Amino acid sequence: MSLTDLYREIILEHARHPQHKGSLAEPVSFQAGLNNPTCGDEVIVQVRVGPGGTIEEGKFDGVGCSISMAAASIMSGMVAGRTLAEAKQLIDAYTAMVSGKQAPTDELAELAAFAGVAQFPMRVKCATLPFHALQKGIARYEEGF
Amino acid sequence: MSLTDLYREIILEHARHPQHKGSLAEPVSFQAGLNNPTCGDEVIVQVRVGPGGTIEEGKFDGVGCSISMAAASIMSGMVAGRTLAEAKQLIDAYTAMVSGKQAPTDELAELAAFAGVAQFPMRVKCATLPFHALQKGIARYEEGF
Amino acid sequence: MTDFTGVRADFPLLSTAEGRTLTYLDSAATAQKPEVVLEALRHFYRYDNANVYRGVYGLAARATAAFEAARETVAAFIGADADEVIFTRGTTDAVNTVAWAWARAALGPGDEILTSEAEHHSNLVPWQEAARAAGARLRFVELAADGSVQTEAVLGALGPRTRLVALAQASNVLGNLPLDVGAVSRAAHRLGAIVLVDGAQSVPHLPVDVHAMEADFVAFSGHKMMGPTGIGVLYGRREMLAAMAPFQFGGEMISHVEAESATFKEAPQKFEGGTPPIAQAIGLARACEYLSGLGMAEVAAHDRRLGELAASQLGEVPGVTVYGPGGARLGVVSFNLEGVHPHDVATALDQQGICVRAGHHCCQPLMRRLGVVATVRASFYAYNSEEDVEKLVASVMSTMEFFHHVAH
Amino acid sequence: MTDFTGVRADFPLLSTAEGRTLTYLDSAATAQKPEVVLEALRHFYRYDNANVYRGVYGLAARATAAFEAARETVAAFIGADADEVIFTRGTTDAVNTVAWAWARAALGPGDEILTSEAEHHSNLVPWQEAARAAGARLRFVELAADGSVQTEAVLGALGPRTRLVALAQASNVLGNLPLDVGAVSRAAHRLGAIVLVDGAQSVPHLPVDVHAMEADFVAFSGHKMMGPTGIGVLYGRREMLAAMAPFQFGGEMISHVEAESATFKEAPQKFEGGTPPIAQAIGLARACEYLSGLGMAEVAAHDRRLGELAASQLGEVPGVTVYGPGGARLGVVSFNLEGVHPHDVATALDQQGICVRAGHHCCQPLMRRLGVVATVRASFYAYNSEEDVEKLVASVMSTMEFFHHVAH
Ligand SMILES: Cc1ncc(COP(=O)(O)O)c(C=O)c1O
Ligand SMILES: Cc1ncc(COP(=O)(O)O)c(C=O)c1O
Repeated sequence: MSLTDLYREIILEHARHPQHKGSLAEPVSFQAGLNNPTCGDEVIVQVRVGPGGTIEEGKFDGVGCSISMAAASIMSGMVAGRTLAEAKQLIDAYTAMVSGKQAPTDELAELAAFAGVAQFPMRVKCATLPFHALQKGIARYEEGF
Repeated sequence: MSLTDLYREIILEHARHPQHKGSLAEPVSFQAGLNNPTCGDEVIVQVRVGPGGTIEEGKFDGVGCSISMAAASIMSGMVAGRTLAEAKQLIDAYTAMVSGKQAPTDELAELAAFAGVAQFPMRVKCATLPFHALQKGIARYEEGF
Repeated sequence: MTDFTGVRADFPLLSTAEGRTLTYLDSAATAQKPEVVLEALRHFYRYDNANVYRGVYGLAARATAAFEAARETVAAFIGADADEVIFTRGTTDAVNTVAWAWARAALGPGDEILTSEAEHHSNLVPWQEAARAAGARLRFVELAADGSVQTEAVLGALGPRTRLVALAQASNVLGNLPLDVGAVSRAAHRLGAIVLVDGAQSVPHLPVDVHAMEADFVAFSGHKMMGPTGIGVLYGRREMLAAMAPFQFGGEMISHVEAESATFKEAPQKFEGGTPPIAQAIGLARACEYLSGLGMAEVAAHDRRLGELAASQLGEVPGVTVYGPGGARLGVVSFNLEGVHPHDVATALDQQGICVRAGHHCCQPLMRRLGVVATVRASFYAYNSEEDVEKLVASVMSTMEFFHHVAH
Repeated sequence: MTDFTGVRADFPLLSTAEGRTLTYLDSAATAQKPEVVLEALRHFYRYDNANVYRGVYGLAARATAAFEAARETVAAFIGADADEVIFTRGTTDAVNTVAWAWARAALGPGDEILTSEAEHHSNLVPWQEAARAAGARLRFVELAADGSVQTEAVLGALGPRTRLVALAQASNVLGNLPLDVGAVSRAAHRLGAIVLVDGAQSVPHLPVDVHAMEADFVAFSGHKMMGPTGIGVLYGRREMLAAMAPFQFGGEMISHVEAESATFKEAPQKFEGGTPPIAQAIGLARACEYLSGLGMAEVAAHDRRLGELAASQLGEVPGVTVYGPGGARLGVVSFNLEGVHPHDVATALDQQGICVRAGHHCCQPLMRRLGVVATVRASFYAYNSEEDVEKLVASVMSTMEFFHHVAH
């Protein structure tokens, strides 16, 4: 187990140069924020859902470690074009992978870079923070507010 | 160390047939009560001090184990005829003996029967209860109320 | 069927050279610890010691995982979910937490707390104080002739103003059969009251399922169930914990802090201010596993059998009064010898290697109801045997002889 | 002069095969335990385990004697009398005890609590809550440029409405030199205010004499001073403890109980409701003896030397910011690497066997004052050496390289 198992090139790249960062232009269908009180990481996810129930665009904002910022960056890009159901499936697959319950699946694509997190239990929260924010947002949106 | 080291014949005798038990006839110079919350033992000591500062009579009342009751019985008899200073000296010598700090002295007379208490640390409180009550009474009396 | 013959050998204090001469009959005060618990403590300090939750490094991850696994184990032991298990210092701390954090906020004038005069002081005095602070009223379940709290009497005493029922599931003095907490909870809930169970004597000795019995709070101590000192549990029903304000402020219970205000995490962290008793939680979990290994139904049957044997045999000794119920009972037996003070009895038994408790057992009101100042109490656990009962009974007889013979 | 070379070997976690690869630099969170402490715990459970105060039998007498001897040892370690030492669960519990039992009763509208934004949450949030409950006001000492609380600033901030000063003697983040508690106490007392000292970081690392520094209350934790988890101390000046109402009701703190009311014992029992952390008190006493054996003045000098070495060497690494004072300091060093999040630093250091803390260290207001979200913190104790500092500095440099090299 070495540092590069966790900090894959692509993760460090996204952490340094995050994509989809900032405020989403209106209309915003939902947004949700989460923080990790232990380290002060904060992330807000904003999503626009199109007429067919497909996510048109996702953005995030926040501060945090390389892991949480890179995860937010990659996730925000990947949700575009997925239905909410597919996004939830992505969240589940990713969460299962980083907590070591499941090997990376094809569907995870770039997110497979986070597989090494499973060997760093105290960093699982960092890796899942943006995904849990997204999950919270979807749940609220589906409950209808 | 056997049970008879603690429960000397004279202790059991006094416990069964306590002397100087009950209420002292007026005038009572001072009285003081103490209890041991752990076992519920209670003892009240009443003393009449004569004109010359000598104790004329002591009595006790209360409920408790053989050790505390026998100690109260013997103590109440022994204080009569002693000055308050002598009574305090008796208390000190007795307390030192039962807590194992000092061998029995002549002055302790019958109280020497309690020497075995030193080997039963959890019973030292029983053996000293009436003496501490007497001590409290003398202190209050000397403070003038 | 668990064979209890070998159990004693698992307990270092009882199986060393000196320990072999001991008949330890004071488990209701505190239990002895099996080697596996001592080893769990030692292992934690030797291999995994770090503070929990806060560290990123591997050692801290191990400590955190061990601590949270301990919470899961303890929760499973009582049929709870992990987030309903709050680690406290002990039963007293757990009861006081509810008295401070819930009762003082939730109760007001006219509200009633139903408790009993047979309670341990730790489940009585906190309510006296909380009632006084809140302007609420204490009401007492009528005790049975033997001093015990009977389920029927509790059901009869519930009233429209009852807001809290605070009772022990099992007495630490009488050994009467346990309260039917399920029946009490259901009746109390219908009236809008909640139920706090003092489980100090039940969780160590009986199979307890907090969800099945529908209790709102259950308090118990680690040290009475073969675990370390310095730890106990407050089980709280999820909704109760969510509604209740925190009570110990600082450390990991905190979410966000400004200079003038703060927000808090969810239960269980919300109620665990400061560094928790980490090693002790791990030790307690190991004790739960040990007890589960014996089987709690078997432990209960074993303890009861010894209690019943002791009660019936002591009852036959002339001059001995046994308190509590006549027939079926738990493994706690209080008694007195005519004309001999309990302290003298305990000292005499100690000289014969028998450890029993003498005193009011933190139940002064119950002592008054029994018309005594104190009692002698023998209490049994998995490491005790019929031989221990025989020794007790024989020594009680010789003690009686000693005091009566010598004294006459 | 104590030679600290051999100290590490006294600590099992640091000297087993796996432990030898560890550079443990998180003692401000929790300290490692010497073998003698583990052995004291084990010995108690194996040979002396019984509940305290209540038993007549020999085992209970031994347990009680060991527990009370532990209180004497801990008292002597801080220059207190035994009846001024209350065993709690830890610092947080100790501070909250004063916040509930003293502050809520003694303070009222217009009264002021003087504290600081550099406090650990455990010495801030309890006062936020108590102030709110009592209608009192929090006031904050102006922090120095480096974020620290300076004695002069405290003296200047005392006012006629100040009733309580609640400050840490030593910071868990900055490593600045300790507060002059004696000067603060004397000034506070002249104004009729009392002083509570958060000693969580000072008692483990500095010679502390509570009588000499005239504090009213001092709170500290066992686990940070090589003792077990699950125990801490509230030192209270005798007069304060006598005047303060009890807080945890039940067990040995009680004198007499009626159904509706109760009376209580004197301190320290008055504040120790329920079965106390017996084994932990004995373990803590052993830790005090161990530290006294090293000599607290020597421990302080050793920790300071390592702290100063680390601060100055880290300060020279390009891109590293060290917080706290520039020159003389204690053995706690917080720092950050430019462009690398503290969590990433801690993970990287962990990969090199170095255990450091990353986060807000339960000091969110202080983090805001420092203008950071979090810091990395290395903290030193008697088992650390210059070699540990060298490793830390070298690993910080390679971490910087890793993140900057790979990322570009
Ligand atoms: C300065 C300070 N105060 C209080 C605490 C809280 O101590 P505990 O978690 O042991 O209650 C700590 C430890 O984290 C500390 O460093
Ligand atoms: C029925 C009951 N409740 C409460 C307690 C208090 O437990 P602890 O002293 O562990 O807080 C005890 C133990 O003495 C008990 O037997």
